[in-house]
Order: sequence, then structure tokens, then C-alpha cells
Amino acid sequence: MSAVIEPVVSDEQRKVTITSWKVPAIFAVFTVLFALMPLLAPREGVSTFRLVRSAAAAIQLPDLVVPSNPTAWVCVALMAVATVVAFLRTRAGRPSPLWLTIVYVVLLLVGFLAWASAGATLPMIGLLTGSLALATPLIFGALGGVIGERVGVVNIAIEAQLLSGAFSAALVGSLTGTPWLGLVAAMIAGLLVGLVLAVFAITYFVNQIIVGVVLNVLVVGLTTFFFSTVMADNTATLNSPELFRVISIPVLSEIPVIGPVLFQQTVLTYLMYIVVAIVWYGLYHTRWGLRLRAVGEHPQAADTVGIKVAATRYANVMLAGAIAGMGGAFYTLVSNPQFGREMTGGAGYIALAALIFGKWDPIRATLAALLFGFATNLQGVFSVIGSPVPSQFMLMLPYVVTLFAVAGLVGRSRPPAASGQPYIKG
Amino acid sequence: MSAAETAPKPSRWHVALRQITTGGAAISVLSVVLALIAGSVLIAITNESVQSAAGYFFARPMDTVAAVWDAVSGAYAALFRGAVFNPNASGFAAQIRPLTESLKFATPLIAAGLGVGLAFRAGLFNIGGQGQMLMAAAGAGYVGAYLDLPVGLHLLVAVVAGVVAGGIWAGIAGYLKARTGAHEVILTIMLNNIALYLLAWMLATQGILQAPGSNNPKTAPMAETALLPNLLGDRFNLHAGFILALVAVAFTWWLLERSSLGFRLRAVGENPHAARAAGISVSRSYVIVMVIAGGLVGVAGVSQVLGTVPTGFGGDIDAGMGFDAITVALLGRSSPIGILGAGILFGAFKAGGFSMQAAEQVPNEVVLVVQSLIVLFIAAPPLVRAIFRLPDPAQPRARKRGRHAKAVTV
Amino acid sequence: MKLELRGITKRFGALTANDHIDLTIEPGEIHCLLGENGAGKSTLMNVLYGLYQADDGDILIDGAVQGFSGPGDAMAAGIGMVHQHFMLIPVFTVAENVMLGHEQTKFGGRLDLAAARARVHEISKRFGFNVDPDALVEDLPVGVQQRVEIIKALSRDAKVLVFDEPTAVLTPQETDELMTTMRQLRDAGTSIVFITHKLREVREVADRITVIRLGKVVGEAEPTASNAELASLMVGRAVELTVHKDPPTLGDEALVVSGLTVTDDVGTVVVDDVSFSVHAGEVLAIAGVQGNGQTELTEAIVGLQDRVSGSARLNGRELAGRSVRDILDDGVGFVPEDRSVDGLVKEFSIAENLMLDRSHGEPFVSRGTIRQNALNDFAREKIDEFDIRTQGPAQAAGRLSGGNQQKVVLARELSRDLSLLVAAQPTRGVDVGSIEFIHTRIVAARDSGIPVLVISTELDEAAALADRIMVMYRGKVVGIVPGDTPREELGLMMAGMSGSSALGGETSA
Amino acid sequence: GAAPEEETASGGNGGTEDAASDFLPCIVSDFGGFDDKSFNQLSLEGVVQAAEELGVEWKEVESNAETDYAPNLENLVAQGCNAIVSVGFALAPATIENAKANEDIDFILVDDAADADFDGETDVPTIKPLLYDTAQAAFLAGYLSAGYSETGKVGTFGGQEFPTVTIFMDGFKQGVDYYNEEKGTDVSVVGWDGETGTFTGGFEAGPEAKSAAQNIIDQGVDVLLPVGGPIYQSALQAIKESDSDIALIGADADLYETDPSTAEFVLTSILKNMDLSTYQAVTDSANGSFDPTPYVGTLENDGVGIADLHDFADKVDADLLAEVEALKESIIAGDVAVESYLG
Ligand SMILES: Nc1ncnc2c1ncn2[C@@H]1O[C@H](COP(=O)(O)OP(=O)(O)OP(=O)(O)O)[C@@H](O)[C@H]1O
Ligand SMILES: Nc1ncnc2c1ncn2[C@@H]1O[C@H](COP(=O)(O)OP(=O)(O)OP(=O)(O)O)[C@@H](O)[C@H]1O
Ligand SMILES: [Mg+2]
Ligand SMILES: [Mg+2]
Repeated sequence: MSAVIEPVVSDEQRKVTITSWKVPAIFAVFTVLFALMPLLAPREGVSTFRLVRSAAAAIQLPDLVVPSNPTAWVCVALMAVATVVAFLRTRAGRPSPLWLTIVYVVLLLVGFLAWASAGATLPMIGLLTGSLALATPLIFGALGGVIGERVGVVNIAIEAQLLSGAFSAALVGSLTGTPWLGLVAAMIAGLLVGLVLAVFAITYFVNQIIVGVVLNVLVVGLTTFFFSTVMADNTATLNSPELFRVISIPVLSEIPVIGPVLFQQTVLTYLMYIVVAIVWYGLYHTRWGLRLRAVGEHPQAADTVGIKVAATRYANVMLAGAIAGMGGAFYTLVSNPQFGREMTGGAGYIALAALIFGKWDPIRATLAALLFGFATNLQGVFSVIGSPVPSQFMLMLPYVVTLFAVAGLVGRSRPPAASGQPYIKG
Repeated sequence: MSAAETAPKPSRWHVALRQITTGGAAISVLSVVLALIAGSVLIAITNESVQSAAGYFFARPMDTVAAVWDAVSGAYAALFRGAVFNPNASGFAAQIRPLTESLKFATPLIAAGLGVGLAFRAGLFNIGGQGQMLMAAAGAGYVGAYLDLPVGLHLLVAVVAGVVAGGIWAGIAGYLKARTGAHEVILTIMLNNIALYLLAWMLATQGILQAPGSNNPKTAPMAETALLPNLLGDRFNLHAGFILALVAVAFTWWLLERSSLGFRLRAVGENPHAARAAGISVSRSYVIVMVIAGGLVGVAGVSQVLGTVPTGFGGDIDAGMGFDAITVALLGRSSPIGILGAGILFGAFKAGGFSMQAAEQVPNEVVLVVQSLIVLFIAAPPLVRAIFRLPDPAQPRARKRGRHAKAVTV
Repeated sequence: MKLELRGITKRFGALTANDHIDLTIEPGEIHCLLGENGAGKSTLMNVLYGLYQADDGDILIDGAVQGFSGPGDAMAAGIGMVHQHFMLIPVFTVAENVMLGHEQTKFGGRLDLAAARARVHEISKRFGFNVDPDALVEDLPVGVQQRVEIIKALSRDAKVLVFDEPTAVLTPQETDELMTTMRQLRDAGTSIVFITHKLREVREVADRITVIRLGKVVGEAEPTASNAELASLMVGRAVELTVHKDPPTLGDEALVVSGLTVTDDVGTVVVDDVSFSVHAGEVLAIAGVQGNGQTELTEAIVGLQDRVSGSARLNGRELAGRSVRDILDDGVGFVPEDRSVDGLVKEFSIAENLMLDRSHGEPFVSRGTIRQNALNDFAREKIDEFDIRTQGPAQAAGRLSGGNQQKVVLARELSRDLSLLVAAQPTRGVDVGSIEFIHTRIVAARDSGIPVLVISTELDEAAALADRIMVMYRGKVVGIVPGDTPREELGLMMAGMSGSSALGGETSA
Repeated sequence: GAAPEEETASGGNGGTEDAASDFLPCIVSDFGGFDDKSFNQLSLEGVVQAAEELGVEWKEVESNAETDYAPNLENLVAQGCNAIVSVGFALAPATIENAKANEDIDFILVDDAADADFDGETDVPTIKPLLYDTAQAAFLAGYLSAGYSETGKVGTFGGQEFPTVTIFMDGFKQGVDYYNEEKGTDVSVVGWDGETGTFTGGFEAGPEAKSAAQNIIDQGVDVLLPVGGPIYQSALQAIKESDSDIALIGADADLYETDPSTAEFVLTSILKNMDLSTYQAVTDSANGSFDPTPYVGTLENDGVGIADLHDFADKVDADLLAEVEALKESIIAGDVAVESYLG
């Protein structure tokens, strides 16, 4: 045995910072592209940003008036500065911080809004309220998706859950005359779709994508069938639900800008805030979430510590369905006082995109859905205040924005390890 | 008869029966039966005669039974007449015309199903059939309606334009996935919607796709020289698009089962890690497979605009088939032959659905319900066996899942 | 607590993994289970742990028959298990993993992480472990992960602890420490079932030994039995425990690696400025505990790593920066560490797997089409040559046993024109009989003048094959020593220490 | 309930045994389906009314996509329909094809001239096109709205940018512009500038349609004209949630009648009386007096018009109403020109 025993190699592993030129490159490209707008199509006049909803609001804020083209140029200049900062940092081997990206995006947005709304008034409250409204069903849907996938079951059936939720809410809401029962019915409908998904995916090991896709078709078939054979002829009794009323929350709704956007909403939107918070908190800070994530990451490991994998999956897939079903209720208890055939129009797929975009995290998925809602409504507002772009291109905007965001900024993302895998015990 | 005489070993019939009842064929047939039963529930409960008869069910229950029988048998008979054989028609040609209609409807489903199935085999979930079909329609439609080319060449160029357009559209998703790692599900969903509005714009713009002198968002009719010829004469609508679909099936079969490229694509689909370690470029494979898949879906778009709807088309020429294709691919277990079969089955349902609606006023959606239930039941043999109390085969087949690459997760 | 297994039978389809096994574990003993790969040891333990339901037989605790419906019941009855394949959630912290399944909560259902941390600290202290409760498991070296498994089991006050091959991933020093821990536990009254293939360890700690072969108990042995006796009990025949090889006939320096550095995608330098060379006709073994950069080093050589600097030249040609396909086409044979992930496409047939890295051009492809006949002939030939136990070339590779799967990978790589063979863990999880065969083939490759680089975490294997041994620790080279260096010294080197002769050996090449 | 008499229990619905009973009118919807509260529904009502008066059965089939039109028509032909109503311009090609192949069937085509070769003639003599110069009616509604508006802003938006949609928005805008010309005012139209405008991208009611309405309301309009089937429902919801009084204008049918829940918000509706013209055409066909001359609904022949003001009658200045009435006469007389794609 040797006499000298000493460490020759240090225990610590070296760390280096990985620098990627992606951020500065994307910044540069967007800065140049954006600069082309005020350059090639300079806009006359001023842009007015209105910060109150109406003249009747309790607290009045003056309109924000800025000269359109100069503001755009200022933003371009600041974006160029941000690009240079990102470039220098990358060259120094340090990654660009998140705040720089946020600042950049805000500049891009402000510049674009100023340029595009030349000579018009941009109602900020309406822009944001509409975004939230468009995002709400997507958020519910995406949360349902997050829970499903986090417990290891891919939920392509969000669309089915939204649609069946919308249908049941309209039906039960009409029959009982109260939106609350409509909401419960929507949750039950979503839950039942989740149950079918669970039976096939968990008990019969059927490929989860198959079940999801097929459920979407099935629910379109069923709702349209019953809509046209039963509901459409009896609109007054079967398809005219009482809607949730807008409730202003005292004090909070008086906060300038944010108040009317966030706190003059229907109960369903407030429920959405609560559900997002609960799901986030529950997922990361409670026993329920810990077990759920364990089952989705490594079902066998969960099994070895006494967690019932199949039962956990069943329960949570149904819970996920119920949450997505609430999103369905939004269609017929908030947006529109009637059910219409295929009225969710593919929102479930957008919710699916939002949850992947949001990396299977409830908060990020919510933000992704909000981004989508914002882009959609921005398109709407611009088509109203007059834009030189054909309507079809405006309608394309949210999808293009999402495409760029996903491909440019987000990139590779890692789903829960066991998502999509059936758990077959020995 | 003594106990010793009674079948010391199971009779041959018994063995055969057992094989049939536990085998895949039985499951398929029983799945269809189950789905049709579910469909008949829908038909019966919404039928007016049934409803009124049920109103006095306790007074005369047989009326209800008779009404249910009338409603359901009428509907399914109409379905059969519309999809397979119509004994009421005059002349054999007219009687078998429904069959050719079924093949016509099957054409785009087969082609698009191949596009989805091929991507599955390489581990990608191509949910972008809609966009690819729309772009293919735009490409083929532009050439077909607005270019002046000689006979033969015109059709060829139009077909190629459509296939290439579909391939490019899917290729964008493949490229972005390969370059940035973005998830193909998001990419293809977004590209669907972008294609939708891009086509809407082209259809509303003179000089691109809008028919000259018209205000409607529709193209002009296709030129005669660009049309896919009818296969069985003008009495039948079945056109050469079906041949294209068969060629696509053969090509895809060769690609997957025989070619080296397909070998690499399958390897990537089954195990991208092993493929990479064996020198196969995973990212390049993603681009290649999406381009080919898009081209196959493109065949569906081409056959629609140059064959099925030659009178010019509008913005929903895809008719949801990009999504139907997923079901077809799944039912066909992502194998070219399976997709051919599944496509024809669904085509038949589609053809029959129209006749059922026209003859019995049963909404088309019953067909959607029946189709989706078939797929579900076929995917879960133990469930079907349990419902019919069939014996479990010795080797559990339940876990024999489709050949979709397992890497496909969302 | 006295634990009895009576007549346990467990079948998987046609295969009987456990065939009427009887086993008794007395309170406060260390009971060793010994057996070849696939003998049925893990299956038996999984039955005991409630993870599998036995087809027949009973589990008795202190004479009372138990009806475990799942691991929860087994744990409640005082059984704990450290699994062969770790049952840890990689994206959870140590504390979260330890608390999973019996979480304590505070107000509002909030998980009481503080309590879990305290528990981890307490147990760590008791056994002298050094584990950070807030570290993510996926960031931990395997040795530490194993301690987490042990803490997990102990945190539930297990009376019977099953260790399923715990030492496969440990350095010799860590193994010694583990055995100390086991004795400590035994002395405190815990019964221990210890599964291992390593005869040395068995003889060191076991109070009793049971040998299992083909699902049946084939005998009991005393800790005093010799290696040869235990081995022949295990395998059922006399086994050659050493590899015969002649001294190497060294050619030129073929592979020259200098200053090779690999960074992973979060910026950790996993291979740090590594330089060495391999001569034609020589086997250089890289030893070290798993996770010290060996894997990344081999992957960098064949082009599978993205962030690589430095150089690796093969016969004068630079490999760094070229595509995998290019490098393989240059004659580099690569046996990846994890065959089921990187080596094989399990759904593919044996024949298809044999052409996996030759899907371009001759001999298997002409004009873009696979030449089925040529491929099948080739496959049959290789099945013969490598003695792959299978029904035929069309059988799916995933249905082969581990050893046979490994032979498919070797057959593929060894039947190309090689200019370098890189084999990572060539015999991991392979039984004694197949090990013999694989080692012979590797030595044959060396003797035909091919430079060979073998990565092994098994010191015995490294010592058996290597002409020289390079030890890596934390991504760095600790030293390069002759193949006959004593194992104690290698053990120290694997922990980043150096004995005198290690310093005296050649430290660079 | 009580069981009916044995004999009639098997009778089924509809059909009495008189001579007309072998006449079978049929109708195909476009992709909107028959419950669109809009032109598919109105056309169906016309058919149903005709059939009921004739004492015959009828057949209705829905289309879900443009690829459904041809097969639906073919299957109706196979059912032995004598008159087939095709609803929507999109059905024109398929209708022409089928008419060519079945000369004994009367075809009635809503919203298209069935003139694929642009020679100014209907391509097949058995097709009767039903066209509606809705712009004339929308013109009146625009004038009325401009006069009614207190904020000086009125709004409109559509489902998709189809000519049958934009014809409403165009006429509406022309009416507003005419009012401005006459009165020297500066009432503006939000959501349509004659070239581009606001569209929801589809004809489903829901969050998209509601946000579109919301965005227009945010610009301070007090009259809103949503064009496209059920999207008015979402517009109504947006109006209800806004703090201000905003009047809704219906399109196609008189919303006040078809959807009483809108009653207190509907200023008026732009009527496209498809129920009347399909009813007439089907009845003519049954009576053997089918006349394939294209029908163009105008203010003059009451094919289009604006609905009664119902509850709003006393909220609108009587002078304004008189002006609208006079304007209608001027348009009929050709003194005021309304432009639309129908010429
Ligand atoms: N879940 C399962 N399904 C089917 N076969 C299985 C399963 N688990 C184990 N087997 C088979 O049962 C036999 C015994 O396996 P087991 O894992 O118990 O072996 P072992 O003695 O632990 O071997 P090793 O030393 O390699 O860990 C092997 O042939 C194995 O392939
Ligand atoms: N490493 C790779 N991974 C994936 N696809 C590849 C790879 N190399 C080439 N390909 C693709 O495979 C096809 C054929 O490639 P190439 O011409 O390089 O090979 P080849 O030797 O001619 O192939 P084959 O022998 O199969 O005909 C091309 O479409 C190419 O893009
Ligand atoms: Mg084992
Ligand atoms: Mg004409």
C-alpha cells in the first residue's frame, strides 16, 4: 500500500459560460426590419393612447399623445442600443439578461404601436381587456393540458373538452336558468372527456395521441349532431343561457389602467386567476403536485414509494378535463349567449401550443396564452383604427408572432419524461 | 353418450372459432358493430317518429321498437346504398356507382393519411395537414386555372406544383424544428392558420387566385388540360387522383420498407439517439421527412382541386381532411397498406353519410361519431373483448400498439 | 424482524423468472443473494417489495402471512429497498425525493421541506454521508444518488433493507464505506439483503449466502467459500475468470488526443484538457467511476458532442469538427455505453440493426434500395460468428437478452474495416459467459493491429483488457498507468487521489 | 302521452294524399348550416313554408365544407327532388353541373347569377338565380344610423371578407357618406373604409367576434352593424357590457322578430327577404310556373328593405324617418345611385 495519499485532481469541475449569438442576432434582425417601417412608410401625425375606458370612469387619466414617426425612430435607436449591449455582453462571454429582452420587446411594441396608430386613438384598456378575454379559454385549456401532461398523459383532447364544456354550459345554463349550474355542467363534461381519455390511455394503454385526436372528432360530431337535431329548434329553452355578469371589484377596479382590465370581469375570469394560482402553487408546493409530477416524470419510482400511479393519473386527467371544461363555459356563459356548431374553432389546439410554448409550466403557459390573445386583439384593434394591411394578413398576425416566438426565443423544451408513456406494471 | 366420447381434445372447429374470435379481424369487425350500435342510438333518440312513439311507450311499446327499427335500418340502408351498392338504381353501372364514389372520397384521405403516417414513423406529429393541403391546392390551382400549357404537360406541372407547395409548407416546420428545436406540433398548428389566411388573401386578390372579373373569394375553374381525367367515363366521378393516391401508397411503402432513406427515417423515429450515434443526421431527417410528408398531403390537395372540385375552389377546400388524415393514419397504424384500407373505409363512410342525410335526413355528424368510435374500439381490443365476453388469446395482444414511433410525444 | 419467502413463483408470459423460491432472512443478518444476469434476483426482491404480484407463494413476517398489494404495504411493514435502477426523480431535489410518498405538510397543504431537509441531514450525519438536500438529483454523481436511495429507505425506518447491486456504480472506496454502513445497520438490528455479482464483496460482508440460478435456489454457501466455488455455483459450470492475452505488439501512435475539452450545455467542463495517445495494437482502458467524463470523451471522439475544443487525430487526420457519419466512414467503430439507448433500435430486426451505420451505398444499399438478400446473408453469418442466440435475423433486437443485444452491437462494429475501436462498457450487465466471449473478441481486434479504447467502470474488466490504464476523475486525467497496477492504487486514483506508484508511472503520453 | 289511433300512428309527418304530394322540394345549405340565424335559415324557412302550404314533404341537407356541395346535390337528385334550392354563391359551380345533368329539375340558386362564363346569361336555363341588392337597404340603414348617431361615429364589422358580406358594409358606408353630404356633417364609419375593415375571420360567435365588437365600441360608436350569421350575438354581448347606449343593426332577418332577446337594442335590421323569394320560386315550381329569369331583390320589389323600428320608433326623430322614407323612393326612382357588385 502506498504511503502518499493526496488529491491530485480537484473535486470541483470547471464551469464556463456558454455564449450564444442568438440573442444579439435576433435583436439585430428585428431592429433592422422594424426600422424599415418608419423609413419606407413614414406616418404623419400623432398617436393617442387612451388610458381610461370611458369618460364615465371615476379616475380620469389624460390621453398620452406622442408624435408617431419620431417615437418610432426613438424606439429604433433604443433597440439598436439594446442590440449593441447584447452584442458586447455576448462577446465578453456573458449571457444577455432576461431584462434586456423584456426591455427590447417593450420598445419594439411601443414603437410599433406608435407607428401603426398614427392619426388614431388607441384604446389601451380595450386592447388589454380584449386580449385577456381571448386568452381566458386558452388559459383554462392550457392548464388542463399542463396537469395532464405533468401526470404523464398527453391531452390532445383539450379541444374536445372546451367544446363539450361550451355545449353543456349552454344546455344546462338554459334549462336551469343559472350560469353556475352551467359552469358545473361544463366542468362535468370536460371531466367526462378526461375520463374517457383516461380509460383508454391508462387502462387500455392506447396511444394517447390517438385517443386525444379521436375524442376531438367525436365531440365535434356529438355536439354538432345534438345542436342541429335538438338545440337549434328549441333555442329559447335549450340554448339561451343566462350569462355571468361583470362584477367590478371595489377599490381594485379603480386602479388606473390595470383596474378596469383585470378587475371588471365576470366570475369566470376571477376563477381563472384563482385556478392559475392554485395550479401553480399546488404543482410546486403541495403533496398533490409533488406526487403528480413524480408520476409524470418516473412512474415506477413513484410506484416504489407507494404512490398509486394509475389512480393518480385517473384523478388528475379528470381534474384537467374539468379545468379545460371551465374554459369551454367561457364561450357560452361569458362571450356569447348561445352555443354554435364548432364554436371553439380550434382553440384547443392553440391551448396545446401555449402549453408547449410555456414549457409545461402553468405560469408560462398562461403567459403564452396571453401573448396569443394580445397578438389576436392587436390585430383586431388595428383593423378597426385603420391599417394599410389587408385583413387576411392582420388575421395571420397572432400565428406568425407565435411561430417566431417559438422558433426564435424558446426553442428546445423538455416535456415531462414519462408524458405519453403508458405505465405497464410487471 | 359417455363422458369419454365427448371431445377429448378441442375440435378443429373450436380451435378455428377461438382463433377467429380472438384475432385482429374479429376485433375490427366487432369494433365496427359497436360503433354502429352507438350511432343507431343517436339516430333513434333524435328521430321524430321514435320520440312520438316513445311518448306512449307504456301503452304500445312495440310502436317504439318498430319506429326505432325503421329509423335505424333506414339510415344504415341509406348509408350502404350511398357507399357500396345501390340496388334501387337502374343498371349495374349505376348500382355500383356508390363504390366509385367511396373511392373518390377515399383519395384525399389516403394521400393525406400517408403524409401524417410517414411523419409518425419518423417520430413527428404532423398536425399540419390542413395548411399543407391548402398550399398544395393553391399551387396546383394556380397552374391549373391560370397557366396555358399543352395537354399532358399542363396536368403534370399542376400536380408537381401542388406537391411541391405542400412539401415546402411542411418543410418550413421541419426546418424550424431541426434548426431551433421548436416543437413540431406548435409549428404545424401555427402554419395551418397562416396558410388559411394566406390562401384567403390569394383568393381575394386579382392576379393571384381570384377568378378574373369576380368578387368572390374563389378561383376560376381549372383548365380542361389540367384536369385529372375520369377513370371510368363521365358517368362516374372517380378520377385519376385515385391512381395518384395508389402511387403514393406504393411509393411510401417502398420508402419505408425498402429504401435506405426510409430506413434512416424509421431509425430516427424509433430511436433518435441510436440513429445519431450511427451517423444519421436527425435534424436533416426531420427536414426530409416533413418535405416528403407535405408532398404526400399535397397529393390530397391536388386531387381535390384538379379532380373532385374542378370548378374552382375557395378557402375551405381542405374540408377538415388534414385532421381526418390523423385518424386515418392512426387507424391504419401508420403503415401504407393500413392507411389505404383505413382511407377507403372512411371514404365509404363519407359517401354513405351524404346519402344517409339526403334520404333519411340524418345529420352527417353521425358518421363522424361512428368513425371515431371505430378507431377507439379497434385501438383497445381488451375492451371490445370484455364487451362481447370473448376469450382472451393466450398471447396478450393488448399491448401490441401501432407502429407509430414511440418518440412522438407532445 | 424475521422475514420468510415461501415458494415464490413469478412468471412473465412464458418465462418463469422465479420458480418456487424459499428464502429466510433472520433478524440482524446480512444475507447475500448471488446469481448470474437474469437469474431472477431483482424479480424476487420486487415481489418482496410489493412491486410485482407473485403468481404463487407467500411472504411471511414474524410468521404472519402478508398480502402486499403494492410497495406502500411493504414499506408500512418495514421493508425498504435500494433499487438496481435508481428510483429517483431526476428533476426533483434530494429532499423532495426523500419525502415523496410520505410527505409532511404545513398550513395550506404546503410541503414541509424544512422537515425533509432536517431528516436528510440527520440520516446523513448518522452514517457520515455528505448529501446536500437541495441539490437536484440529476446533477449528482451516481455514488451520491445511491446514498440518496439509502437515505430514502432509512427515512421510513425500514427493518429489512434490500440492496440490489448497489456497488456497480461505486468506487472501491465507496464500496468499502457502503459495507461499513451495512454492518452498522446490521448491528443496530436491521436485516439486510445484499445482491451483487462481485464475489469479493460477498465474502467480505455476508453472514449467509444464497445462490440463485435460472429462477431457482441452487444452494447456500458460507462466506468462507472460495471465488471459484461461488462462481461455479452461480453459472453451473467452471468459469475462466481471467482473459488470456499475449503481450501487445505495438504499432505507431494511431490516435492522438491533445487538449481535448468538452463542455455540456449548461457550461460545465465535463472533459477538461485531456491528452493521451493509443498505439496500433494496443488497448488503452479508461477507468473511473461513472460520470467522470469518460462517456463524453468517447462521444467527442466520434463526433457526438457539440461543444468540443482541442484535437483528436486518427492516423494524422483530425476528427474534431467532423460529422458522425464522416468519422464512422473513416473506420471508427463505436460501441456506445448504453446499448439500449444509443446502440440499438430495439424495434428494428437484428439484420436492420446490423446495417444501422452503413445505410449508405455498398454493401447493403444500391440505388437507394436496401438489398434484402445481401443483408440477410450477412446477418445470418454474423449470428453464427458471434453466437447470437436468436430465432433469426428478422427477430426484433429488443427481444434479445442483454448479452445478446450487446453482441449485435459488437458484431456490427467489428465487421467493418476498422481504424479505431471505441468500446464503452462493453460488458455492462452481461453475464459471465458472454463476458468471456466479448473480451476475447476485443483482444482479437487488438491483435489484428487496431488501436482500441475501452471505457470501463469495472476495475476487474479494465485490468483484464488493458495494456495501459488511464484514470479519469471530474473530467480530468488522474494518471496513465500500466495495465498491471494494483487495484488499491487504481481505486485511490478513481477517487482523485494518487498513490506513489501512480505518480511514478507515465502520467502523459 | 296518449297513444294515437292505430291507423295514423304509422302515417309519419307531412304528406297528405293529394296530387301535389309527389312534388319534392329540397334545399342544400352552404358551410354555415341551417341554424345560422341568417341566409341559410331564411332560405330554409321559405322552402318549409312553401312545402307546408303545398302539403308536401321536403328534404334539407347541410354542407360542412365546399367539397360537400356536389355530393349533397347529387344525392338530392337521387332522392327525386323536383326543385332544389342551393344557398350561397359557393354552390354555384356544383349547381350548374347538376343542372346540366338533370334538366327536369328546377334549381334555385341564392346569391349567385350562375354565370360562370361571364356572358351575362344564366348558364343553364333551369337555374333561377336569386340575387339581392342588399346595398340599397344597407344604404338606408347607413343614412338612418348617421342621423341617429350622437357621437358621430357608427361601426360595422364582418365575418369573412366575402362580397355577400361586404355588400352590407359598403351600402352602409355609402348611406353614411350620403348623409354627410346632405347635412354637411362628419359622421364616420369605423370598421370599414370601403377597401379594408374588421373581420372576425369566421362566422362563429365567440370571443373573437366579441372582441371585434368591443374594439369598435371603444372607438366611440353608438350604432353597430355586425354582418355574418350568429356573430351579432357576441356583438350584443359586447354592447351590454359597455357602459353606453349602443344600437344594434341586424342583417338578413329582422332580429327583433327572430331573436327577441335583442329587442331593446335593435335600431332596425337590413332585410334580405330570401324567405319570400325562395318561397315564391318553390311554389312556382310546384305549380308548373317556374320562371328561370334571374330575380334581383331591390327596394323596389321589396326583396330587400329595412325593418320596422319597433321599440326604437319613438327614439328616432320623425323627420329623420321621413327622410329615410323619401330616400327609399329616390333610390327606387334612380335619383340616388347605390353602388354594389350587382351593378
Ligand atoms: N417486467 C418484466 N417483463 C418480462 N420479463 C422480465 C421482466 N422483468 C424481468 N424479466 C425477466 O426475468 C428474468 C429475471 O430478471 P431479473 O431482473 O430478476 O434478473 P436479475 O437476477 O436481477 O439479473 P441482473 O443481475 O442482470 O440484475 C430475466 O430473464 C428478465 O429478462
Ligand atoms: N447523415 C444523414 N442523415 C440523414 N439523412 C441523410 C444523411 N446523409 C444523407 N442523408 C440523406 O439521404 C439521402 C441520400 O443521401 P446521400 O446521397 O448522401 O447518400 P447515398 O450514399 O447516396 O445514399 P444511399 O446509399 O442510401 O443511396 C439524401 O436525401 C440525403 O440528404
Ligand atoms: Mg437485477
Ligand atoms: Mg352564362
